[in-house]
Amino acid sequence: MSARVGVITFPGTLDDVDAARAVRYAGGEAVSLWHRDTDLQGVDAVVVPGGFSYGDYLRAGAIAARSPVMGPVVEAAHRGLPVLGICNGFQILCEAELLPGALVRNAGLRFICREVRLRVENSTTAWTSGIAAGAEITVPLKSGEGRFVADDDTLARLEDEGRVVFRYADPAPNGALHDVAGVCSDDGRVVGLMPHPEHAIDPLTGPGTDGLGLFTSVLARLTAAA
Amino acid sequence: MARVIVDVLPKAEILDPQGQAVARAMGRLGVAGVADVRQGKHFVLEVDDEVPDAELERIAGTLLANPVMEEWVVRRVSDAEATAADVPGTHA
Amino acid sequence: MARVIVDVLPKAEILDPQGQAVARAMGRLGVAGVADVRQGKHFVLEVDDEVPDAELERIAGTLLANPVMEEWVVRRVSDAEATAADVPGTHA
Amino acid sequence: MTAQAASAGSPAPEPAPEPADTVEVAVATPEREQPYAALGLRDEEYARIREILGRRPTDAELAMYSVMWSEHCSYKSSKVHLRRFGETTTDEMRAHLLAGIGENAGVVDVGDGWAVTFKIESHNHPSYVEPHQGAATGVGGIVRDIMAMGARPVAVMDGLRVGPLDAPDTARVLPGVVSGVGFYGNCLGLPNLGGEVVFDPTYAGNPLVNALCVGVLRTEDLHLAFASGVGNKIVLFGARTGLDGIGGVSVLASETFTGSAGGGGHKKLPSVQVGDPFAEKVLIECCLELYRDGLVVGIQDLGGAGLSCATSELASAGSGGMDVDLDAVHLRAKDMTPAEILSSESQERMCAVVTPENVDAFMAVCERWDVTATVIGEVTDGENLRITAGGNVVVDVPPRTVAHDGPVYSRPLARPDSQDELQARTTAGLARPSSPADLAATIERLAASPQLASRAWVTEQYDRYVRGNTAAATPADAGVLRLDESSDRGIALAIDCNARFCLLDPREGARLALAESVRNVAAAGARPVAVSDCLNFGSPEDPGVIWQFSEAVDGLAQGCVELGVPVTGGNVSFYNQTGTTAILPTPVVGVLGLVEDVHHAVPHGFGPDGDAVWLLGE
Ligand SMILES: Nc1ncnc2c1ncn2[C@@H]1O[C@H](COP(=O)(O)OP(=O)(O)O)[C@@H](O)[C@H]1O
Repeated sequence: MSARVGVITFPGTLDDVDAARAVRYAGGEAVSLWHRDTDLQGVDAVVVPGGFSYGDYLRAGAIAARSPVMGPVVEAAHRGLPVLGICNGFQILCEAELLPGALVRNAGLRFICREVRLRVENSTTAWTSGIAAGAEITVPLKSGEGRFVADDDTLARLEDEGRVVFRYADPAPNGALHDVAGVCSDDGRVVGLMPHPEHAIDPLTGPGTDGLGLFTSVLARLTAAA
Repeated sequence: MARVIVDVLPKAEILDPQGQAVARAMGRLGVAGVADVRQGKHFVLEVDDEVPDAELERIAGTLLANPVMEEWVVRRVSDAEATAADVPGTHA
Repeated sequence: MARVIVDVLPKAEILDPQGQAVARAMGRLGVAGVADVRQGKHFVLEVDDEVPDAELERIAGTLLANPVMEEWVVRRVSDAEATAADVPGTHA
Repeated sequence: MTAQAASAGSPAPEPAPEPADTVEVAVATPEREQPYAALGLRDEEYARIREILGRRPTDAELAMYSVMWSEHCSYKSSKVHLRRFGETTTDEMRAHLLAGIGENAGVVDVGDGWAVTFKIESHNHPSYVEPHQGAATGVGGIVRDIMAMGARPVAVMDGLRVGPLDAPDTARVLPGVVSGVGFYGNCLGLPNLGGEVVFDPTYAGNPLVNALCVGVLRTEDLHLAFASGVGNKIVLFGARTGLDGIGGVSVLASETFTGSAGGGGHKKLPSVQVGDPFAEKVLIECCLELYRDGLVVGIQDLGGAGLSCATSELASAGSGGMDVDLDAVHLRAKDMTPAEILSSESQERMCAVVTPENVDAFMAVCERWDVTATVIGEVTDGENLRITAGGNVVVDVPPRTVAHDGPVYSRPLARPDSQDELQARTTAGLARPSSPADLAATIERLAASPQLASRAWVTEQYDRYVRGNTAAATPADAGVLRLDESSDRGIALAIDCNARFCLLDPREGARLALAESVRNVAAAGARPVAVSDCLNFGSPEDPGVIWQFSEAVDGLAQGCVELGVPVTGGNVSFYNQTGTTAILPTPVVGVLGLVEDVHHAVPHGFGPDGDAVWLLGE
């Protein structure tokens, strides 16, 4: 039986169809979860997809992080459920304090849609275990509030503990500190990144298939554990 | 050096989707008693003492606010006030 | 009903590109004497009189500001002050 | 230090509004003077309204007629010309059309039960006043047009024309417009497939923002706007109604309010409309769920002319009459008059016709998406559109007279005398580069020209990946989109216009715009099947401009016959001028093409090493 991966839809979520497609392409079953749900339907992992939940009003991710479905997500994440936050999903996970730091307005003050190269710095997380450490992947970045910031202590801790999972291979286009594109929780099961691996799963519609690795990684681990 | 605060708000007659979204979020989060929210911008400027009020007004009305959609207030704050209240402190 | 103002600013150690962009624009426009600009958010809430200060702090620190990167100040404004200054008027 | 603040903070007490002008009052006071001229109606148009009604119109009726009979809504100066598109379209060209000119947008049958609908619209003036919000709400408006066809909006494109890059105001207009298009489209999750950025001095005081939206639907979901079925309910849903865009109608208020012009009795009117793309995104998903569940009989978007347009068009397209109660409308501003409610152009609203037994289910879907919805009326067996407020009848009109039987003008047209001189100025006398160094300098100048430079600064602000169906976007000549993951079928889209050609010869220029757009679509490997246009011109009261317009329509119609693709819809924008100087005649042409298999669409640029390069044509 293939693993079941929940994909959450908040009002204003946009990339839920893409995330669900990526799960399917990787061989999993995508289960849609609704922001008002208080039950995760027994899924084996959760993707919090990109978009503009609640219009990004107030702060990107701030309102969604406080919606009903996030209660059980936070709880399950603390018990080890693999969770991936992409773009707005990353912002939501930071606002929900599942991941450290915050994502603020791009240094150039403009929305950036561009294909970027990322270096995979940690290939032991739930979502990168199938990718070779140091590998470079190309995926689209598309965000206006994608600059990762954290205080010096937090940054130092993230670096020391190898929790910077993805780094922009070229200088961060959004001014992210330490060129951080994605980070993980201390157990490596919750991962968030600004660029969009789910848009790089088919050469027809994206830069290639580099993004698929995140989804196959988690599914391989889930089926191995089952 | 003087500290000058410029607060900018969308004009009352203009739709403020951000403020409305925040107000609705409060309701969902079980925050009671907040009837309305409006969201604008807050600028803190460090300004030479010589800069006249008229110049501050001009800066506010041409650079900080969009007069087509926004209203604003300019105020100089004294040093005492600045440290007491207008230098935001983190409140736990 | 009371009017409550919450001003939110990025923490001093966090790069504030919006404030810097404004500061640079001033230079280009020949505005002299402004040494520094920081940009944050300005919220105006209409709140029931019963809502206690602690609750307002909670709203500010858990929803309106993100303690990871922002600082904030909450203040109640009296009616008089509200009309005199905090209801921005358009300045020509 | 802020002297004005104190006075602004203590507004003069508002005088209570007088009771609304009702039909009863109108009958009793036939002589009351009405500010019809200030509302843009001519003497004979006002007389015509009185003749239709057999009495003077109420304020609310006058507001409705004036907005619906405006150039923008009634096409009164362009109708006689636009007819030629329909007249020249053959049955063969029409073979794949499920809906054509006259609907919100043309709909093309693309096979396997799929249909595609697309349209271009302008939002020129608002984008000059407030570039970001103007462009944003322009995107919002065209997207609602597409939703009203029963389709899921799937992509946008934008054609932008501004003053020279170094003109002082371009630094305000262009970045604002681009951020507005991006802000709204990105937030809706609509990939941007391409567009244009053109610089010319005539656009310096009058930029053009033309937005295209394309939608996909199952043929059985085609929802045409109509309100048949006695007892069916009229539901207004989406954003609340505010004072947006009712500047013109405020003259009615100043008549009935005691305050004199500029006095304390005036409401503050917003000078710009603010877009709320989040509200629109939610509205899209809500509408799609309503369509899927079969809960909608007819639907209409609220754009320019707001409820005036939606109610009169729904009613006149149906078989019966309609009753509407304005007291049920959710308002954002206090004390709005019936005329103001009917004319409000608040964004992100839709109006649906729903059978009584489906109202509860309809409301449940709206609740699921946190969309405000209210029943504001119902279809009656009468003939008139009757609107009440505060229990009084304020509108009682035959709806067709508002929506369709507006004035039609054959404006005088004349080829400008200057045209000969313009055409005589050929390139023959221009200096040619005479040395390799000259040639190099010329190439450098061309490469550095804003007209030809990379558009990455613009296109990097637009999401082109969202929803995962974009097979080609910038820098391709045409965007290519897979219709649905379950099939390989796709569409290609391009928009083009060289307005300098159109100035030299509007007829040939329009044909060339069509030809370029068709070529771009064909070069992507698609079969061109339909055209939508956005005709941007100066004042129709200028005989030279109307001549340009007429020529351009002829050229486009002729080209469409030659190429066998029909015009399925579009938009006319007149009065684009700074002072008395009109913009270049700018008939922007969008072409839709079909791709059997997106995997075989032809990519942009050279292929692998060793491929032969062929030049086709003369
Ligand atoms: N306003 C715009 N919005 C979206 N895409 C645009 C816009 N302007 C230009 N583009 C895209 O940038 C690319 C280059 O545009 P342009 O220089 O006009 O190309 P060409 O001259 O080949 O038509 C094209 O893919 C075009 O669709």
